[in-house]
Amino acid sequence: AQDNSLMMATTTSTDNTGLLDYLIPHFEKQTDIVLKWTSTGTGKALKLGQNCDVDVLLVHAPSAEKKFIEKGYGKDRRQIMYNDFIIIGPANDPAGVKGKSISDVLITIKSRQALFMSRGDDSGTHKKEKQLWQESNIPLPDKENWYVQTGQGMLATINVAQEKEGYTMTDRGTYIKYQSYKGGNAPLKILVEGDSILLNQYSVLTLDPRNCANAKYDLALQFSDWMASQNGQDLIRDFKLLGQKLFIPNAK
Amino acid sequence: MTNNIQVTRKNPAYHLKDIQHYYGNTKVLDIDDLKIEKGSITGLIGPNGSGKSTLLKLLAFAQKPTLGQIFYKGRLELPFSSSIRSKITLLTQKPYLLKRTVFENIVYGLKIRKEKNNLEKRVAEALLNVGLDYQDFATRFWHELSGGEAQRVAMAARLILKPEVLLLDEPIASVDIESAGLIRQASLNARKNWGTTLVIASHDLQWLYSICDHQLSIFKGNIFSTGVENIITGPFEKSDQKTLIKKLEDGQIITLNAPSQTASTAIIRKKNICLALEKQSGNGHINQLSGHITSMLLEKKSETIVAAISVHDLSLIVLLSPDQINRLDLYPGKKVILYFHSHDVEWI
Amino acid sequence: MTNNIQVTRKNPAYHLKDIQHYYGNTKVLDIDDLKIEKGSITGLIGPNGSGKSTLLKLLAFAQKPTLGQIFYKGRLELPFSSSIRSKITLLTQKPYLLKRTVFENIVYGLKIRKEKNNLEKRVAEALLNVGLDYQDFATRFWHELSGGEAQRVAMAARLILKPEVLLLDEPIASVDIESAGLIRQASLNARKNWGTTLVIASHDLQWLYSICDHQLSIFKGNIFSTGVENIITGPFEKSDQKTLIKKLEDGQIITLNAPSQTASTAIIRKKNICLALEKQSGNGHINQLSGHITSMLLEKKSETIVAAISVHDLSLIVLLSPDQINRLDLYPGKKVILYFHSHDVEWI
Amino acid sequence: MDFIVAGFIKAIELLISGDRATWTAVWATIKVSTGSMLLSLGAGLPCGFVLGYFDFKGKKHLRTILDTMLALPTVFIGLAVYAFISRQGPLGELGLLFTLTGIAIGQTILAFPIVTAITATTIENIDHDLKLTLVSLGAGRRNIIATCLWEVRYGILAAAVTAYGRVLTEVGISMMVGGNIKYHTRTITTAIALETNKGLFADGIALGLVLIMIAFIVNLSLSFLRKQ
Amino acid sequence: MDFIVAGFIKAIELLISGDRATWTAVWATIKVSTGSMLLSLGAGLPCGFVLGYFDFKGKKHLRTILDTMLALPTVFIGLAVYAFISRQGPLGELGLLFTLTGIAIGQTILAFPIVTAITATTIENIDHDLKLTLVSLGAGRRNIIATCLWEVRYGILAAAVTAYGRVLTEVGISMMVGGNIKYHTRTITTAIALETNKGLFADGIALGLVLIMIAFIVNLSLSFLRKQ
Ligand SMILES: Nc1ncnc2c1ncn2[C@@H]1O[C@H](COP(=O)(O)OP(=O)(O)OP(=O)(O)O)[C@@H](O)[C@H]1O
Ligand SMILES: Nc1ncnc2c1ncn2[C@@H]1O[C@H](COP(=O)(O)OP(=O)(O)OP(=O)(O)O)[C@@H](O)[C@H]1O
Ligand SMILES: [Mg+2]
Ligand SMILES: [Mg+2]
Repeated sequence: AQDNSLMMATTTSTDNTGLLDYLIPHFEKQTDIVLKWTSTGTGKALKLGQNCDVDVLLVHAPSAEKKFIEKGYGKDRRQIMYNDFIIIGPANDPAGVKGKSISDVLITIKSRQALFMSRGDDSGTHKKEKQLWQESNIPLPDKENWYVQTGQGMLATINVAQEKEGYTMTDRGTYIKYQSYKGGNAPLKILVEGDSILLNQYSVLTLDPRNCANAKYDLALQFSDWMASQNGQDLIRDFKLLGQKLFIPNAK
Repeated sequence: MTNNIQVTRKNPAYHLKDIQHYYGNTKVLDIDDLKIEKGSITGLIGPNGSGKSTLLKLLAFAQKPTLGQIFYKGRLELPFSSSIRSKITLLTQKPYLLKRTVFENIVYGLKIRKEKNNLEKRVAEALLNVGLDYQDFATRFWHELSGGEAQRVAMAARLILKPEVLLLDEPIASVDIESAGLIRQASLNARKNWGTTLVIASHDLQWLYSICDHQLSIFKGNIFSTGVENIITGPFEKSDQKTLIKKLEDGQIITLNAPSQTASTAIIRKKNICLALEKQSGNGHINQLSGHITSMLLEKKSETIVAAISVHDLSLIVLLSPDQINRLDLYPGKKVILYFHSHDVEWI
Repeated sequence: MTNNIQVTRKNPAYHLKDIQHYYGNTKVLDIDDLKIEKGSITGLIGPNGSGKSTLLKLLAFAQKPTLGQIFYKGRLELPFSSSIRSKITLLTQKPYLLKRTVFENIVYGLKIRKEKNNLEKRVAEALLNVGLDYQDFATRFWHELSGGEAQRVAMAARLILKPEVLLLDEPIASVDIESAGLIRQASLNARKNWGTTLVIASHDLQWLYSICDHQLSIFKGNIFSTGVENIITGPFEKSDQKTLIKKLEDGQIITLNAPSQTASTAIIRKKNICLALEKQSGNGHINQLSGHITSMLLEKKSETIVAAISVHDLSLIVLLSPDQINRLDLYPGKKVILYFHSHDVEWI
Repeated sequence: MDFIVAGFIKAIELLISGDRATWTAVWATIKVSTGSMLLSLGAGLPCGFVLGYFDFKGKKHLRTILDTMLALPTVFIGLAVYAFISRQGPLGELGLLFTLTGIAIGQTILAFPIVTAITATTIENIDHDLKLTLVSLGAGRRNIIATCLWEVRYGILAAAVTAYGRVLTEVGISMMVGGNIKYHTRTITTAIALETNKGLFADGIALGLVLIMIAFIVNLSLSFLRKQ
Repeated sequence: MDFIVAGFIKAIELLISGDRATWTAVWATIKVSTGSMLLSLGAGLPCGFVLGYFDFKGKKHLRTILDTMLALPTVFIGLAVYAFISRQGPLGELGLLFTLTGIAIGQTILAFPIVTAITATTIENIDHDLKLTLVSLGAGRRNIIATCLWEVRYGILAAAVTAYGRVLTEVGISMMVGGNIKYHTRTITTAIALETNKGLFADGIALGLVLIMIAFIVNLSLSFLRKQ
């Protein structure tokens, strides 16, 4: 590979929303770096980093990221942007969770045995969801019949929820897309949003050269810097999907 | 257990009407009208490619003739008609053995007919009929047989069916002499015991003569019901308007009256050929060919003797009586002269 | 173009030493010592399953004998040895035609030998040798042939190679009489023009006699180099310590000296059988069997006549001279008496 | 590399420990692949026979279409089946979405062309003499089909085994139609995809080995049908 | 249902408009599948020949293993290949990860057992007389292999077409080894997976149709090799 090419592993959400397709040409033009990315689950993205198959990571699973750095695989975790999670469900809200606080919502769902779709794939989203159960003091209902683990991507999971008329937690970006496919008249509606616990933080990680001598640390740093730069942050702020903002830049 | 076989001329086993068969655009069979009697044994004689196998396939209703109709016992029949399927069986020229044991090959036809009794005994009997030992052969696999053994297993698989019609396409092609005798006996027994009608194609005339009631000779798809005849193929040269000649390489010449239409092959019936020991002064219309006897065979039915005479590279057939043989001191190897008139020719 | 063929007894084409061949546990070939001379034409005669095809496969180096060695022109050879591969060719008993045109089937061997000249001319010639027309047949596909035509195409594919050794396994099994003559001629020409050594297995004795220098008779894997002999198979009954008898169904009895070891099959050499017209009063050690002549064939090489005598369901062979035939007024159909001494028997 | 070794150990652990998730996935896999194989053999063998045995107009085109069907992407089949059985689809009433039956239907579509194409080719290669021999022995249409198929049983076996391999390893249909729902429609392959996506490569390898073991057991029992 | 119709329209649009992403994926697919087919035929035909032609000890066991290999899950192959060519793997130096070459290697492993197994079965069914005839005409080992393979060409064609269908439609290897990198290692199947994941079912169907079209064109050109 050429020297000025950079390989990134990222989560599906950044790719599926089209953010990267929008952002990266700007980056390449301004830095002469060719950026290629592979989008996968967060877990696999971190694994690719650990195995030094990529040079840089763009992921959203803060606690896993911290562990990654602790183990000496990564360096320079830099917060770039966030969006938020929401809980959606059938418009008639059979379990009656609309507007409740997060822990009330989960308790209600459990007590009413309402169908809840979990991604169950260890993705950033799934990790967040598990965190919510934990903070509501409910043991993970792994073997409950009403707790459906799809092991698939967000949109597929939303589709399952729609087919089965159940609830699920999703990131806003995917929901916006889902809504647009349904012509703005999606059977599943937003029922809970805005809690600070629902924030979804994206960060760029470089790889620790002590673990991966071959990884292009300099170029990775350059990418990280660019994402955090005024220019990068402005571009992120301006990115819209179907007229709605998706990501809120928050680099320090 | 003797059955009473009635051979009625009115209702033959087979009646073929205006049969023509084509492969692609080539006509390989052309039969105006042919009847085969019930309980008869018919020999089918003809050179390679003359249409024997094709005719047998038609008689087995394994193929539909391109044109024409085949009546079986007075009824028009077509392939797969259930009324004939289990009655007519054909031993094909290249018999195929199923990838099973000999035993299973032989009972296959019975199983199709849902007959399940006494299988072992019947197989042993069928094998015995073709000279194979049950103990030695029943459990062998299809590929553990010599060529002639395979041929005989296939024959046994047909005999066990006790068919109404048994069509045999070169049944003794790779079979030894003793087994050929057994197959003859089995064929005759089939007729005697079950009233089976047989049609048998073979190049072994001696064997065929010893078994058939009569022969059909087939040439280029045309049937001659007089048995084997002498065929002289071209090229011919034109000698004058009315005669063609064929020059043999040793200098002898055959003169024949030219055909009225285009035709390429001459047939000289054996009854029109005479035999003598010395050339006579004759007119130009009588062919006199010198050659030597190569074989003398007994035709069982008629008790006459069929002699093959080699004239350079032609082999001609004449009929002889014991009397004639004694009078002329004939034996294989003896030099003889053949006579026939140049107008005693048929063209096809 | 005449080659000078030297037949040296010292260095035969083949020398087989202590050959035994097994299929599984069954021994099917057992040859102590056999030499085949260069440029000779050897006939291979024997009943089905006697081992002819197996022997030919060994001679073709298409198979390795289970035990023993085969020398070709004095050198020990094994299958796939490149020195013999292109020199020896075998026409198998069930010739396989490649799924190609007739033309391509015939040139296959030449292409392997990287010969590319004059292919059309050579194919036309090879086809002519087996009586097939180039125009009519060259472009046909393998499945567009009758049984005998296919057999002849396979023969042509062997002839075109002008091999040093040509092994023919039942070359005329489904071939018509005229073509059988052509194949004989082609075989003789191969020897004449290219010095080819031929070994030919066939059940058609008449044809085989007309082409071979000498015959090997093979029975249950054992070779008899005297040509065809009379084989009498069991069951035999014990009459006393020293004699066995076989009863024919018509009441006649054959008496034979018992074998010293266990053996099941008797061989009575044709030279030991005499023929007369009437029974004589004789002692019990002379068998007198009545039967009738079924055929008389000319053995070309020796100019003697081979007569087949049918004794009930046995067929025995004797040699006759023209003289004898005249004296006794013999002809096919004539009733005769056969004599042979009960000690003139070999057991195997 | 180490995750491959780890995968081997994990595979043994999973099976011995009787891990419920693994065993339900094993069961789902076996059920669904058995169902789809039965269906596709039932439909494919006769179709293959007809296509290989008879000559008719347009046969060659049919073959080309069939061969093309060998390249139907599983996700495509999954989407198409989904379109029919989703609640808004024409067959939505049947409630087949997210069921093993739904997956089996999709997999049948996947396996059918494989079974049919290989069977047809095998039947096509049948000696012409076999056909004639069967007819001449009095075989009816059913006898002919059964006997021909039996004569080429090794070819049929190859068709079945190939199709089985395809069905056993496909992900797209199981994912799309089955939904990869834990304890219900999660098959081994969808589980592998999931674990791999999680970055749990060793688990992916372990599950892969479990699948291969199933295939091995099946093939070992079929090997008695093979030529000795 | 409507997304299927929409997919048809979209497929035509994609191809006509010359959409760069689509066309690079088409190219990648063709390149990688051609490469893996050539490799797997090159290795599989001789192996299949040996396995079908000769009798040797352990042959049956080899067949069972081969048949089991027909059930190698693509993700499993993907993981195994990844283990070798990942930067820390033994072949990491070669830089094959996230390249088309890497995918082709994985797909070769996928196609090899298919080619080999079907070829072996076809060769096994060869008439014993053919072998004898070839030897008796003076054919050497190479001639025998070439002629036998040519005699059973329809069987070989079936093997190739089946393997091609498998290679063309696989996702697991392309995803794991290729990384689905846009304009580089994105093949049509990984693109379908991506679009489907995004919920763009119509796009998935459209790309599926493009893939089927490729297969159709290939099979149409191969159909001239078929029995007339
Ligand atoms: N499938 C076919 N396609 C084209 N021509 C064929 C086909 N089968 C046979 N023929 C031709 O039809 C003619 C008759 O063939 P048939 O097999 O009936 O001859 P046959 O008398 O049985 O000959 P043989 O003595 O060699 O067995 C031959 O000229 C042969 O070449
Ligand atoms: N593959 C085999 N497995 C077992 N036995 C076999 C096999 N091939 C042939 N035999 C047996 O070996 C013996 C010799 O067979 P071979 O084919 O050499 O006989 P043959 O003399 O050519 O007979 P035919 O006149 O019938 O062609 C026979 O008894 C036969 O049953
Ligand atoms: Mg014929
Ligand atoms: Mg033989």
